[in-house]
Amino acid sequence: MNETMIAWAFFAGKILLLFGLAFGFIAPIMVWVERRVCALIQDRYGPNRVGPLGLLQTLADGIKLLLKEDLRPNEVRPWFFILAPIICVIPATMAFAVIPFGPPTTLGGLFAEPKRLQIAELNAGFLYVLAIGSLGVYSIALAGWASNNKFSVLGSLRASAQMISYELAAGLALVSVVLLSGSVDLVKIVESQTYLWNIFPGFLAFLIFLPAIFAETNRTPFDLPEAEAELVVGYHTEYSGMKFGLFFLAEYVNMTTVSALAVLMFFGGWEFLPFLPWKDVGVDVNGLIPLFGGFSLPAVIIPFSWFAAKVAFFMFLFVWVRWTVPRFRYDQLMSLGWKTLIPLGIFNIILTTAVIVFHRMS
Amino acid sequence: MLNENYLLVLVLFPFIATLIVAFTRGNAVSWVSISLAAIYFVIALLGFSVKELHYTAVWYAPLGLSYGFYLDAYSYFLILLSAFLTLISLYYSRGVIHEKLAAYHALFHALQATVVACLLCDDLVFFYVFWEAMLIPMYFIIGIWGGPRRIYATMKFFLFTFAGSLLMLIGLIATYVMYYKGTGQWSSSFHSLLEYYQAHPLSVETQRWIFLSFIISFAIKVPLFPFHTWLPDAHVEAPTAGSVILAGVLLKMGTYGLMRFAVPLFPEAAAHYAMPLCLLSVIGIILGALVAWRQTDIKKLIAYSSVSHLGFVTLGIFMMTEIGWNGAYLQMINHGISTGALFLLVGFLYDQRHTRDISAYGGLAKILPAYSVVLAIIAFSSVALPGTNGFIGELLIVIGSFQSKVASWGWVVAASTAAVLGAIYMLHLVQKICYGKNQDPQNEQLYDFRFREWVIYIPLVALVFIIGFYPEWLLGPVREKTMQIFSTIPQHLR
Amino acid sequence: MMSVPISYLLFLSFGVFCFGACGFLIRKNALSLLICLELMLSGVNIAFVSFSRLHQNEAGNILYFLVITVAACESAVGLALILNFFRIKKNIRLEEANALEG
Amino acid sequence: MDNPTEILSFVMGAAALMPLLGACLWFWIGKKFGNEKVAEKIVSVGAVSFMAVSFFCVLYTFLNVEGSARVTFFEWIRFNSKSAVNFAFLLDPLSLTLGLVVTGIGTLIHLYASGYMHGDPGFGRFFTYLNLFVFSMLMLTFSDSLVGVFLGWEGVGLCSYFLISFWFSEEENANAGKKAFIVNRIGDLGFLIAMCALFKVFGTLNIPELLAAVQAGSLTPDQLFWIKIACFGLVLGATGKSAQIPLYVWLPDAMAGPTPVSALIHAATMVTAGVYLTCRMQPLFLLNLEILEILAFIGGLTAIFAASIAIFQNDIKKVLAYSTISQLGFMFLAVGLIAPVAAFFHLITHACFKALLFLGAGSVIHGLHHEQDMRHMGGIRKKMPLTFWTVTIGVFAIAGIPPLSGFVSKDEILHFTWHSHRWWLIMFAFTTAFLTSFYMGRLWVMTFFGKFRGHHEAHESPVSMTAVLIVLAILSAIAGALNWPELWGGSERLNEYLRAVVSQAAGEHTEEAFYSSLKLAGISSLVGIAGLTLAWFRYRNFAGEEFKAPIFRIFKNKYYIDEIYDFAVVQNLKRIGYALWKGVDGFVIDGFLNGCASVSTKASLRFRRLQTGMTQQYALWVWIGFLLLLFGAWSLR
Amino acid sequence: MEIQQILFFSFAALILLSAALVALRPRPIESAMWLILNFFLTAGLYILLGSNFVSIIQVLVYAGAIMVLFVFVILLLNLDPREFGSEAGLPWTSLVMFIGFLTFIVLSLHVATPELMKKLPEIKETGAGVFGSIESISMVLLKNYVWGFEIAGVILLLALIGVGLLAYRKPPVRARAIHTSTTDTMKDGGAS
Repeated sequence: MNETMIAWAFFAGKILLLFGLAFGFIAPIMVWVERRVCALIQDRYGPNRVGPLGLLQTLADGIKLLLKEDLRPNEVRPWFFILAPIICVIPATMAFAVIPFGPPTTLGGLFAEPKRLQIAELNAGFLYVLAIGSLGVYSIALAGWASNNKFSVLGSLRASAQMISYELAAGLALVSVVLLSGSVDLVKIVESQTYLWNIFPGFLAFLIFLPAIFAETNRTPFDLPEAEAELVVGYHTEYSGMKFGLFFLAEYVNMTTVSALAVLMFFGGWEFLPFLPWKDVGVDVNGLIPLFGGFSLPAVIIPFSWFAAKVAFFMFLFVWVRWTVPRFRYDQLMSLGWKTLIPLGIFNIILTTAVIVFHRMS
Repeated sequence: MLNENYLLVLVLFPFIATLIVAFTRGNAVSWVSISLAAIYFVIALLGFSVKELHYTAVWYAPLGLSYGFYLDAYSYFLILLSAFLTLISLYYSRGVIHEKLAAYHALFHALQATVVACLLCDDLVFFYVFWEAMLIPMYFIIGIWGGPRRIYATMKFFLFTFAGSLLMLIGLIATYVMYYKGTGQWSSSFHSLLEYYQAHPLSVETQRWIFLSFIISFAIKVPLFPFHTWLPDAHVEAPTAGSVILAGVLLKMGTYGLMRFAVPLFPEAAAHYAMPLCLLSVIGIILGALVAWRQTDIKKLIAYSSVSHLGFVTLGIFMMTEIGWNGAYLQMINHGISTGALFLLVGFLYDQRHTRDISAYGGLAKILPAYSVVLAIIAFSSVALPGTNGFIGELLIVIGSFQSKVASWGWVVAASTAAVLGAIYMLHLVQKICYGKNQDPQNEQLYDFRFREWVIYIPLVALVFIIGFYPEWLLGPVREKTMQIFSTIPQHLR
Repeated sequence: MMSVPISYLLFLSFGVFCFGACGFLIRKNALSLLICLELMLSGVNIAFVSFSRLHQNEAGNILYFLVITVAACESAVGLALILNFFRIKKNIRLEEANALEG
Repeated sequence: MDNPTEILSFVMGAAALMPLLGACLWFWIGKKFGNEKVAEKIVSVGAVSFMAVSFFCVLYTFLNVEGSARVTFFEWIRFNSKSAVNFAFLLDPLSLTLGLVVTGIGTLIHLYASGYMHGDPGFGRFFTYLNLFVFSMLMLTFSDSLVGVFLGWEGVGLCSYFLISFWFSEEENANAGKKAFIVNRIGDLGFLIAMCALFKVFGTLNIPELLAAVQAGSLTPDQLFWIKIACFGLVLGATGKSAQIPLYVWLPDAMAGPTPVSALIHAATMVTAGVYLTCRMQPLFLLNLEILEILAFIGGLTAIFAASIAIFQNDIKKVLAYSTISQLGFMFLAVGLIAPVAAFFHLITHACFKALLFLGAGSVIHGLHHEQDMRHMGGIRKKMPLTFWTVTIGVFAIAGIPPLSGFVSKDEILHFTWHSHRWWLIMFAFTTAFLTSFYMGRLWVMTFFGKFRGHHEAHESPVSMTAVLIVLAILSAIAGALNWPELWGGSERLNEYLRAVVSQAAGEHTEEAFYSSLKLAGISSLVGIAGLTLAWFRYRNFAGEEFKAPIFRIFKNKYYIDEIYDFAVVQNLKRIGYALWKGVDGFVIDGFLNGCASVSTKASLRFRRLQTGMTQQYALWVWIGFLLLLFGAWSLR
Repeated sequence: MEIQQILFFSFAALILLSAALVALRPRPIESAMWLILNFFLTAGLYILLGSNFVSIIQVLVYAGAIMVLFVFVILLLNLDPREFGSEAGLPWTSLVMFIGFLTFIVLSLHVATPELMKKLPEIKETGAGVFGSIESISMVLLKNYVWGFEIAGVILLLALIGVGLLAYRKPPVRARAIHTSTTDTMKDGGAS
């Protein structure tokens, strides 16, 4: 097993781990969590029959979706109707490729240099995420348009407008974080937060970023594209079966991505606590962990778990908000985006720049 | 003694006057405008003792552009003439023009401003700018207060002169660039160009092309045959005061350009083209006179007489003799006075009868004796009777041209026939208007000169005789200037 | 890293550009026109980036940024115009945009 | 004013300015007071006294100037640093003599006119013009430069114009004035050219310098050529002003003016300006003998030509007008034969008797209430005795009856003609002499003898007119004494006096010459008497009949010269003018322009089809152009 | 053949193919889709060329912003074939294609010279970082080309204002709108 093979194996491992988690674990678990939390908030049981605590309910649903007939209404635009759910998953998955989920590591000496724990070792990950994130809109737009259903079209129109708008806000918010960290490399951003998480100097940015990611993922309170009461369910009204399943899947993957991004950008990624990094606790994230002497895996697992926990919190936040905050009206949504968040973002950039320049000078 | 700031006053005053007049409203317009014109005339008179003034301020140094103004005899007397005629035409217009009064007066001041700036500027770029700018006020004056065919006339006027100016622009640019090629630095100052081109004349071939581009523009402005057909139309349609300024000042810009720019810069080319240009001048002289004779429209008659007279001026210039140049310059002034006065006299009749048809009048010497006397004096000044201003100019031109090496003396003889032809059409005019029996009862209602008219015509008539009997006050400075210019022209070309 | 001659890249650039230009003339609706315009700009961008690589300086890349700035503006304004056109004519057929017919 | 030059300049300035001042004054007074009696009085007294002052000034100068003198007033035109023209007077025998004639005759005619113009609404205006004329004439006479002469030369033309068309309400009068001015202008053109040529040669236009330069000699052939041109020009000028062939046509028409005008301007003074000029510039002509030859021929031809026309004129003033032309021809004949003194002598005598004749005719016209046609006159010698007797002296003088002035001066010219041995000139001269006495006799007889054929009763003229007639008659009678030939015991004072400035072959003082001259005198007086006698018998009982033969119709219609000029020159010029206007300006130039305009209009109508409004087609054109550029760039590589 | 060459040729082929489809597909939405694909492929090509940052921007701006705008407008208008116009005729199409082909040939003639046939050099470190990286580009952009950068900003601002003005419609007065709509319905109702 030479170095190249180890590298390939490591690469494959990363892919497997992440995508396995994303599709095989997070998405089903999240569906379950969502339903359960919903039930909890609404003071009812939720799914609790299939498997322990109803955990297998999602699996059963998945099987059902896969086995259902592939319905295709007469009036739809055929190619795009099929294409839309497919390209819905692609960007979601692609964005995932640059999310680092742990500190660079030599895997206990397997490698001469520390390897990064992200699938594509891209040094402009932040931009990449933004770039790919902006593509999600296509699938929604196409889906609505291809369905040839006025609710769907309206839904997709709302979706595209909303996503473009809030993408700007999110981008502006993140620019200030980039300014603070001095890099667009996600790993370096995390490393720059060793002692001071970006949430403290960049609190304003976070305030902008948080609603923006809700809107980007079309989650309540910004789920106008699929507002059941107004548009039936918007762009995927005509979809059923696994095509619907893909949309469903992509939504949770996207949620995961943006949650991970929030953690990476603002909450120190895999770092332990604000002002208290692993290093100070005694964990050397780049090498052996003295606690377990010689065994290298926990050096990966401990920060990863910590990171996963943070992401999980954000996922829970999504769910929590969904069932507690009412939906915005569409014009409120737009004016919040264009008249509040974007100017605020610009102001934030100027402020941050000024502070940084001032700091450098003094 | 006046210093170079006097030039700034001279240039800027009419612009300011334009603005003041443009924003004046109501009954005050006329008086404000006329008093401004009078003040300007006085300012212009102040410069009489000035021999030469030069003002320069940097505009854009890398390209050698400057706010350069230069006053000498050549520009001074034309400025004086312009100020004088503007004053008189504005005074005349009082009570004649009623609509859009402020605009009317402002346009005349603007015209004055552009003309003066064009005369004074020492910078080719400025020269071109103001050369073009001159068209604009005149365009509006004819186009708004003109006669029934004014649109045709303004279009013709504008297209003719504009086409010429564009050609001149090419020439100006060539002059400018050649200087750069020769010296390695940019300059658009006429003086530095002149000095350079005198020291290092361009090849004759190049000179010719540049000269041609100049000459067409100037010839159209003058207007030289065969570019003259815009003139009768423009004159006929223009309001009286517009005609006065057009004939009295604007046409002079062409000949002034010849004397100031075209010939001194490119003497070789001027000598090369002098012969055909003289021929055109002679044709213009004779054609203008003969055609004038056959006109029934009084204004058209005078317009064609302008063609004839300005033919003399160009003849004097292109014959390339000092005496001829002095005569040509004097003739420019004379033409301004005489033709301006003639247009005013026609206007006097037109304002009362609203017709310019020569046959509508007759026997006015009985009804309007004072008018007839003034008309006769001006007419005889126009036909160059000795003792009037016209004679001095024409004599100098003819005597100068006769000595020229440029063209045969036979041409001078041919040109001099205009003395006869001029008498024919002018006496025709005087006879048809003043002599004979009055056929039209409407003419009985005409009023003769009142105070207003005397104010206008006494200075004009006085000038006719002052120049006729004592031209030295004008000729003296001009002669010195001409001598200065001729000292720069190679001996073999004179 | 890349071992093809610059001319191949330029051929590619020309090809994209010419397809864009052809599309620009063939299509009869304003939207497709704008789309083809983007294609042409993209073709130009390929050339810029290729030359940037050839000369190993960033000028080409920077020109790429300027080009996309223009492209973004152009598409935004163009689309706004199309919207207005649609509001007036209720279609986007270029045949109907012939008010300048001589 | 101790300096004699200063005194002279003051005196001569006064001489010239008095009429000019008068001109302004009379105009103002005439305007101010209308035609009131008082205005007329002021004007008439003023005008005559101003003229008298002027005359005495000239006389003073005449008596006080030895040889010649120059007075300069101020610089007029400066040509260049070397040469300028001044307002300056050249006082020499020639100019002073003419000056005396002008002011002297002028004074008399002013006096006459004050009676003649009595009651005319334009009384003030008339004297304005008349005084202006005298001013111009004095400028012409005394100016020491050709430009100054030209000022006078044109000035008299101008006044002539105003005076001919004095009664402007008649279209004819206005036309006659215009014709006079324009024809004169043709002559002036010659003058102008002469000035140019002389300036080219000598660089100055001051007469003394010019003549000095000519007399200094050593001229190159080129210069001689220019002098020849100048001489041609001067001859043309002289023919215009002095009404010689081919430019004489204006003079007969000029009779449209009031009669005093005809007397002063068109008989005594202005028309002699040509003679004066040629005499003044004689050194130039002496370099060009062939031009003198031509001048002599023109003079002779004009003399006989005009005389032949005069025979058939019925208008009394027309007869006198043609007579004037004819007599001027005599003078030019003399000048051409290098006898300027003779010419000048004839000029003076002619001024006297022709003025007399005109004024006499004016008296007749005045007496007959503006009747000018001789066919409506006759037998008025009883009614107007003074007029009759004075006119008779005039007629006899012009007819060459010895010893009246006309005989002496004409005989001198005939003498020179005879000795020139040119048979055609001799023939012209003697025939003219005969014709002159014939038509003058005709005039005399038709007017004063026979039956009265008019409409109005004749009356004698006022004293102011007849007195002038008497003075002039005396002058006409005795003026011959001025230059009575030495051969016949005279002193030839004029000859002596003028010799200083003009050259003339001196007469021989031999026996042979005496008999030869006596023979000539006999022949000439015989010719004169024969003419008068013939006229007496032919017209004694005139009742309206005329020569009927067709050949005479040509004479009667003045050889159709006016018609030929009109047809050949005026109409053609009109046509050319019209053609230039409509053809060159309207058709060629404006046609070209409008053609350009319409071609571009039409072309743009074609080209606008290229503007389909389809953007993509435009784009295709752009593209194709781009492609061609690319291809061009490649193929040029 | 190296792997990069293989990648390049396959990318090039796909780029050309998608470009052709952009030009040839009749419906705007299809063109847009193919164009998006084309941009992605081009982004890939840029990565091959070493311009990573450019590649990301290509996706972010072109695919992510500009094309979204297009798709958005296509959706907004929701055109049927009648509204987006008939197809050009065969003569016109073939003429245009022919000229396009000629242009390609002539352009290619221009670059088909030996000195342009040399292979691209290897990527070097520039002063500020690896060629094509964000550091390297931004150092040059914000130092040497800062004016171009600023002007680009101004152009964007102008476009922003311009589009705002173009797209702005006076909002109808609400009450009035309701009123008219009710009358319309009433009319419709009356008519039916």
